[in-house]
Order: sequence, then C-alpha cells, then structure tokens
Amino acid sequence: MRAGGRWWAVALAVAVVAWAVAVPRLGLGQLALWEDVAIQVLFATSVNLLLGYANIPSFGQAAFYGAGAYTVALLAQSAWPPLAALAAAVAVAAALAFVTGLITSRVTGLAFSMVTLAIGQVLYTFVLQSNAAGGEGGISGVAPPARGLFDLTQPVHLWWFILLCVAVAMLALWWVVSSPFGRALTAIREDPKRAAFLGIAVRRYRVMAFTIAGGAAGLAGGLYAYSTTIVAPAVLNWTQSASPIMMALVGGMHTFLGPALGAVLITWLLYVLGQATRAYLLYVGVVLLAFVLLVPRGIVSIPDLLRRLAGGRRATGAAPEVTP
Amino acid sequence: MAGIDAILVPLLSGLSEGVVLFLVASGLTLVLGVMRIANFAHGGYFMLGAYFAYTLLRGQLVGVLPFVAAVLGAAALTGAAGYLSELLLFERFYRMPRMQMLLGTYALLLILEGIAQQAWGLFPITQPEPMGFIAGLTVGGTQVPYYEFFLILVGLVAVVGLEYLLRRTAFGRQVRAVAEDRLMGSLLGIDVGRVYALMLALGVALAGLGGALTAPTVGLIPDIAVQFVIQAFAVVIIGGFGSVTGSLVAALLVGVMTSFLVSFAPSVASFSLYLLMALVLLLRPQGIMGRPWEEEER
Amino acid sequence: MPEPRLEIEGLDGRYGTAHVLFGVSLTVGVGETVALLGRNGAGKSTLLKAIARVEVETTGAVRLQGQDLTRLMPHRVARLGVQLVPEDRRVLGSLTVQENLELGRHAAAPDRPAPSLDEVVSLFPTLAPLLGRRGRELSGGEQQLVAIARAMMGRPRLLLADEPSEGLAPAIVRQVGEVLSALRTQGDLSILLAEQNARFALDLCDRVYVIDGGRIVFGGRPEELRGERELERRYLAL
Amino acid sequence: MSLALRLEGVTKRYGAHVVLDDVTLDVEPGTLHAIIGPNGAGKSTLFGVVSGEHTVARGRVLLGGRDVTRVPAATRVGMGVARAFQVARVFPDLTVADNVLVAVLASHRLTQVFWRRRVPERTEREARRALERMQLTALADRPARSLSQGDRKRLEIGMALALDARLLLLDEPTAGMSPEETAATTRLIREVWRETGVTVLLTEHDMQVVFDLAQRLTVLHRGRVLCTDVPERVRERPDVAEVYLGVSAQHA
Repeated sequence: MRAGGRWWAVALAVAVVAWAVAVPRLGLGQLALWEDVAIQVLFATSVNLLLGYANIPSFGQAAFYGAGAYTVALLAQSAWPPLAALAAAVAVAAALAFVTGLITSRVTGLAFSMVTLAIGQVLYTFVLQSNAAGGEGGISGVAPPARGLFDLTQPVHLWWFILLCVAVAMLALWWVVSSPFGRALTAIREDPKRAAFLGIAVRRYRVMAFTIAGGAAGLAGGLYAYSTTIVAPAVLNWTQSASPIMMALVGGMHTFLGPALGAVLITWLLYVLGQATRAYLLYVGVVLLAFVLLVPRGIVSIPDLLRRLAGGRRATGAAPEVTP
Repeated sequence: MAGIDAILVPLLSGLSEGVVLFLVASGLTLVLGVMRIANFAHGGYFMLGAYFAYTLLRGQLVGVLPFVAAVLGAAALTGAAGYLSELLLFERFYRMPRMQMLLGTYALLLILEGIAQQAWGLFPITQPEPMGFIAGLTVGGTQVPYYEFFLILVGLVAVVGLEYLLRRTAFGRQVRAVAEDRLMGSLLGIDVGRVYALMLALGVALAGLGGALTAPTVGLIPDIAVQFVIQAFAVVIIGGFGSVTGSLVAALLVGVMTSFLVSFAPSVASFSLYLLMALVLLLRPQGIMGRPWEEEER
Repeated sequence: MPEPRLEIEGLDGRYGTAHVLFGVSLTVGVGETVALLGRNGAGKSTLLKAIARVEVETTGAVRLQGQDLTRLMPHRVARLGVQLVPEDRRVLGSLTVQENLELGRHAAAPDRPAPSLDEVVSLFPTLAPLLGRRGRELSGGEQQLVAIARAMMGRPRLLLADEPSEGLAPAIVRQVGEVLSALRTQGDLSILLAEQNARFALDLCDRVYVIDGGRIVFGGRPEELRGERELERRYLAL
Repeated sequence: MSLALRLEGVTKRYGAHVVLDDVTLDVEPGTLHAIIGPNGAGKSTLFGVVSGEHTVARGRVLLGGRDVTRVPAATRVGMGVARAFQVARVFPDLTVADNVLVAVLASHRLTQVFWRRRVPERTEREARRALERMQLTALADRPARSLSQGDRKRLEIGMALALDARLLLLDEPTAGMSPEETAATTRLIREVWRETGVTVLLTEHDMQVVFDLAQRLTVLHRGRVLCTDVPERVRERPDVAEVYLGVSAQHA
C-alpha cells in the first residue's frame, strides 16, 4: 500500500467504525440490514478472490455459503459456542470447496461456470429433500448459547460480533491477495500458459484459491445463520451464487475493495426496492444491465471514467472497426 | 397385464417430459454452440412462452386446434422478443469478457422475470389442457393422457424439423459454417450478425414453445424462469455443449429416469438430474455427444 | 497498364497495439496478377487482411474500382467481389467439400452470378472424387485447392491468395500453380498473390511488389526484380 | 550454467500429418544454436517438444543426459528450461516489476506462500537486479501491456533468466521488431549468453540475426533435419537455398 493509500485506509476505518456505532441507534430493522451488508461484503470479496484475482469463473459459490449457514444452524441446535461453530462452518465449506475444486480442475472457462453452477444445484436439491436439514422449511430459531465473551442473544452484541468476524476475515483475504501466492494468482489470471512455463503448477493454485474462497464464503454463510436465525434452502439456490458476482462487477473486479462497495450498494438497493415494490427484480436487473453495458469496471472506475470524459477523450478505447 | 403398464406408463410420461426438456435445452445448446454464449435469460423466454400461451387463450378451456394455434403463436411471439433483444443487447454481449457476458444475460433474466411479476402477478395461474386431451388411452388398466402423446409427437416434429433446417438448407449450412469459423464465414460473404440474430430468435422460440406446452401442466409463476433454466443447462452439459442430438438423448434419458425414480425412489428423483450430470462430468467431461470443449482463456 | 481494380494509398495498419503497415500504396489492374513478396512477418498477410477488412485496424484508402472499402463489414467487402483465401485455408472441417464450395456462393451478386458447381469442379479436377469428403479428412494440398475453388464460387473480381504454396510438397505446389495460372485467363479476374516462395510467384505474375517491415520497398516487373541482386539478397534470399 | 540438449529420432504427428519426422539433434552445452527453415518446417513444434508442451509419438528428449521425454513442462522448468514465445507472452496487467518478481518467486518455489504478506527482501533485490540487467528499471512501474513489442521481448527474456535458466529457448526473438530494436535485442542476447554461459536455442527468420549470433545452424525442412553445421558452410549449400528460399541457385 502506498502512502496515499494508507490515509485512505485510515479514513475508511474511521468511517466504518463511526457507522458501526451509529447503526444500533437506528432500530432493529436497520441493524438486520447492515448485518446483511457486512456479510455480503465478505461473501462478495471472497468470490472476487476467484473472479478478479485468479479468473476462476465460479458460478457455484452459494454451495459453500449455504454449507456454512447449514453447519452453523445444525451445530447451534447442539449448543456449540459461536466461534467453534463458525470454525466448523469454515472447515466444512473449505473441504467441500477443495473436493469440488479437484473434481472440476480439468475444465476451464465457460464450461467451468456451468459445471460449478450445476454442482451447487445438486446440493440445493439435496437439502430440499433432506429431513435432517429441515427440507423445504429449513432450520429456524438458530441462536447462539447465551454465554461466553459476547452475549449474542443481545442484538447489539451480535452486531459487533459479526462486524469483528467480517473485519478479521477481510484482513486475512487482503493478506492472501498481497502474498507471493496472490501474485502468482494474478499471473495465472493474466496468462495461465505463461505461468506454467515459469514453473507454476496452475491447476494446484486454482484448487488452493478455490478452497480459500470457499472457506471465506462458509464464514459469511455461518454469520448469516446467526444474523437471520433462519436457514432455508434458498441460501443454496443458484441465484445466491449470482448475487456476489453481481456485487463484484458493480463495485469493480480487479480491485480489493470494489466488490465490498458493490455489496453495500446492492444489498441496500435490494432492501429499499423490496420495501417499495413487489417487482424489485426488474429494477435490480436494469441497474445490473446498466453496469454491464456502461460501467463494466464498476463503481471504482467511475472517477477515472469522469476524468477521461472531462479530458475530452473517449472513455473506452475505440473498438476495432470489425473483428469478427 | 399388470407388468406392462408399470413400465409403459412411466416411460410415456417420462418421454413427454423429456420432450419439453429437449425443446428448451436444444435452443440453449444451439445458441451456445453457434454464438458461444451461455444465455441465462433462456429461462426467461421459457416463462414468457408459457405466459403468452395463457394470455392468448385467456386461461380458457379450448379445443385442440385453437390450443395448437396459441402454442405456435406464443413460440413466434417469444422468438420475436428474442430477435429484438439480440439487436438491442446480445450483439453487445458477444464482445464482452465471459463474466460480464454471463451477468448481462443474468440481468436480462431478472428483467424478464420482473416484467412477468408486473404483468401477470406473483401468484400461480393455470391454463387448462385442451379439450379432449384430458382423457387418455388406457394402457393395461392405467389411463395415459392424450396430452402426453401429443407432446411426444411435437418432439418428433421438432427433431425432424431442426435436423432438416441444419443439415439440408442453405441457412443451416451458413449456421454450421459460422459456428465452426466465424471469420471464414464473413470472408465468404455470410452476414454473421444476421445469422446470429436469427439463431437467437430460433433458440428462444424453442424455449417459448417448451414454455407454452408446459403451461397446462404447472401452476404458472414468474419463478419458473429461474428454476427451469438450470435444468436445461444440466441437460446441455450432459448432452455436450452445442450438440442438438446430445440434448435429445440427454433430455429423454433424464425425463424417463426421473419418471421411473418418482415411482420407485421418490427421494432421489428431484436431484437425480444433477447426479447424472456430475457422473457424466467425471467420466466424460465433454458430455455424451460433445467434442472436447476448446475455449480461449479470457 | 490496365485500368485499376484495386487501389491502395497511404495505408497504415495496426494489430491491437502493434503498428504493422506503414504508408502502403499499390494497385492491381483489371485482369492482372500481382505478386506480393516478402519474408515471414514482413506484413503480407496483414495487408491482405486489411483489404478484406478483418482483424486489422487501418487508416488510409483502399478502393475497389473507385469504391471505398475501409468502412465496410467484411461480408460486404466479400459481396463486392473480394475473396481472401487465407494462409491457414480455413476449410470447414465439419462440412463436406461440396458444402464448403456451396458456401462460396454467398459472395456472388446479381451482376456476378455464381458459377455452377460443375463449372468450378472442371477447373479443379482433383476435387471431383472428393466432394462427399469432410473438410477435416483432406490433405493440406487438397485443402488449398478447396479453399481456392470455394473462393471462385463467389465469382470474385479480386482474389487475394495468402501463401498458397506454403507447407505443400513440390508436386502439389506445381498443381496449385497450374490452377492459379489457369485462373489468370478466367474473364477479367485480378489476383494479388502473397508469397515467400519467390520463384513460384514470379513465374505467375505480371507485376511484383516487395514488402519489408510493413513498407513497400520495390514495385516493378518480375524481370526488373530478377536484376536487383541487392533486393533479392536482403528481402528474399540469403 | 548450461544444459546439453539431445533429440533422438523424435517424431510428432497431428493426425495423419507428420510435423517432426525422425529428428535427431545435438545442442552442445553453452552454445548458441539456431534452427532455421521455411514456415511449416516444424520449428515451433520442436520448441514445444523440448519445453514439454507437446508429447512425442516416437523418440527421446534428453536434457543434460537425462531422459525427459515423459517429464511434464513445469518439471522441466525446474531443471532450467526457460522459454520465450514468438509473440512475447508477459502478464499484461501486471507491472514490469511484478512480472519479473513472479518469475523470481517461481524460481525460488515461493509462489505457494499465502500465509506471509510480504515478499522476502532477498527476492525483491534479485528482481531489481534482473530489471537492471535488462535495462528495464525505468519502466518498472508501467503495466506490461503498455510496452513496445521490443521491450516486451526484453522483459520476457529477463523473466526467463530470472528463472536461473540453463537452456534458453527463444522463438523468433526479433519478430515484429523495428531494425533498431532488432539490433538491440541481438546485442542483448549475445551479452546474456556471454555473461551466463547459458545454452541458447533459437529460431529466427531474419538471416542477419542468425548469422550474427549462431555458432551452429540446423536447417529444418518439412519436419526433417536437412543439415546441421557452422553457418558459413550452411550458407554455401545449394539445397538449402533451394528449399529455404524458393529461389533457384542461379538467381541467388
């Protein structure tokens, strides 16, 4: 991080803390919304480790998010302490991701997207049938035991607990992307064949990244279980996989904080629209389409875009006349 | 004969369900094979076809001929909607990086579903089967609805029609040429943009046809758009990307397999499709009829 | 010199970020066969692709009988009678030879009606027994003949042939040469022939250009080039 | 540090098409060896066979005496085989410095380390030195996509050397370069070769470059080795002029 970046980081941290203090005063509804925002920030960032950093186009991350959520929900019934339950959620999700990664490591590109999508769907339909996981109704009344450092039955305590977990996980992900491994991932993203001829075993790195991202998604799912207290099969549905990808694109892939920004905007937008209209999907679709067509590099690219527009030059490089 | 109907009845019902699956999957796989785009919005067009059929018939009980006319009309309307969206949107999608392209079609899916929510509401509506099709042929003591035979017939016509179009006509030759080598196609004077627009219209019309034929058998809700497209994708993966014949085999296999499982092992039935897909992926990643899928890393 | 069919003036070309053609000017007359010589990477293919409007971004003028081509889609250019036979031939592997040939018809126009299949096959007798074969089952030489025959199905005004002799055995090269020299006498067809194989091309052409580093460094008659020992040494030979 | 390369009767087919036909070739350690031949002669395929990208139908590939015919590409990199591509393949969105850094990290097998945030100071230093050697320090913070073709080629050679290469494969190192860039790259290859003593195997169309650099020359024609000799003698062979130039000897 450069010197200017450090000031930005400090300013960002101050703003986040200030907001975190303010939210509990806005009422329980707002608390639930902003808990969801924090969780989606983590989920979108974990997905972007794959999309933006490694160019692994997974469309099945809901499987790991949902696995984390169900793990916590099931363990809460046996009164596991929250940290242990969350650790288990991460482990289960990461293990599932590892196996999925191994199975799918032979396919790349569009085929990979389709395959991960379908594998996610296997889990979804399986859980729909499963009595242990509560079938279509899912598991409700997920609650942490009322003891320990945090009394998570208190909404404000839960809020701080979720924020803390998300913050720690975000730091860990930041750590990973700036490590030597993170550099290797970006190299693979740019040109896998080139990377192979530097002696990097591309497939193994893809599986590793997939496992790490899966674990982080599992944590997000586990926190979601505590936040909403209900885990239904819908958390595993494929639209749940599309949503963090949407957030990453809207915020800006190829940057660390872009997806987080996208998560804040989209989650908040969904909340507002959900209250205003029954056909909120239409408006979400329009917003997403606008980003896909007009701002494909996301919110983080907007200042740059404006600068270039102001500079009188065209915002995007002119496409070659015809390239069939 | 108690034995025959235990086999024949689930077989017929499986085949008829497989036909609908085939119609939707063949449209998807054609678009994938020719334009190299995975169209999430495909399910949206399936849903539109179903609602169009409902709207054309106003949900009334009608005879066979008006029903057939309405189904064809719904497919044509859906195809027209597809043609329009190709000109407005897909033409831009083709040039995008993969994720952006996928999200573009996903946005379109959300928009189509949202439009349906506005236009037809969130609650299930029903379109009865055509008069005379509710009854059926008695097979060894069990009634098989005529509607199932009708669906199988439609599937047969669709297979022969598609095969004829792609193998025997000048347009089909252009489609195959462009699918294999887009650049060479345009060097030979083929208007690739026009072929693409027509192919999307055709693919989407097939989804619309599938939707219209499904309308009498389900409670119509906008959410079928999201649910059905994934099943169609699974069939495409099992059959092999871009292969119409593969989709046919896979769709019929899935239909019949699910139908038998519903009778014998109901708990496995609903996700057997995805299990089969996982199995195919492990043993033969390119699908039953597919060639190894080569794609540029982007 | 016959009246010009293709005129190129001050053409610059780019592949993505790489600048590959610099101020290229040349003409090909009606009914003329012109060779474009140069070693690998000199810009021959790029120039042909720039004329056919594929892959290369250009500035400058390219005119076909007075009509500007530089703003057209490639299929429009093809339908005006410009047929590129690309270096890698691009015979469609999943289609039969006959289907490949039939595809060539799309470039024909009312004033240049497509020839019949028999007419074209009579020019390429080797192809007659292969019509039912799939493109991917052909040898390199057969593919080259199919690619040229396919282009002729659109009754072109201007045939752009990119290294038709490349990678072929001497006997097959001779055959391709015979076909091309037969085509020279076909109506008023103009041919622009890009080659590394100087001997092959010089025997076939009326005029010759030499291109190097994206610039035209020589233009004249084949006899004149044969005299230019320095040119031969630097751009074509050791 | 140099590695000997030996191909014994290597045959490579694509379907019915024979690309390499019974190729036997010896590259002495520490030499600058060029392979020439017309398009389609099989030069790039030969590079693919040596680097492990392609498998062979028949024959053996030996590196420093060890049979590596069945050894995968990544392992051969570990033995010191480094490759530069015909169209320079660098990581376009990474900076020039990061491109080299990834290569250095890979050579130290550090790329799997995700639990340490910082890149070790030692590797940073090494990467800086590699940049200096390639005279790329001024461009260090630019994304590689903004480089000219010549600078990209230089960067790619720099990355190959950062791998501690013992056998350097250069596929047309001056293709697409201006005359000035060609001259500079030729100079650079010679310097690198002198300094490190690495074995260099290169293909090239520009005969000037070939005769400037190569100690030995192999002419490949249609997948077969026509001859291997010192450049002066190859130049005089009439059959080489015939197949390679397509101009009969009396014109040349």
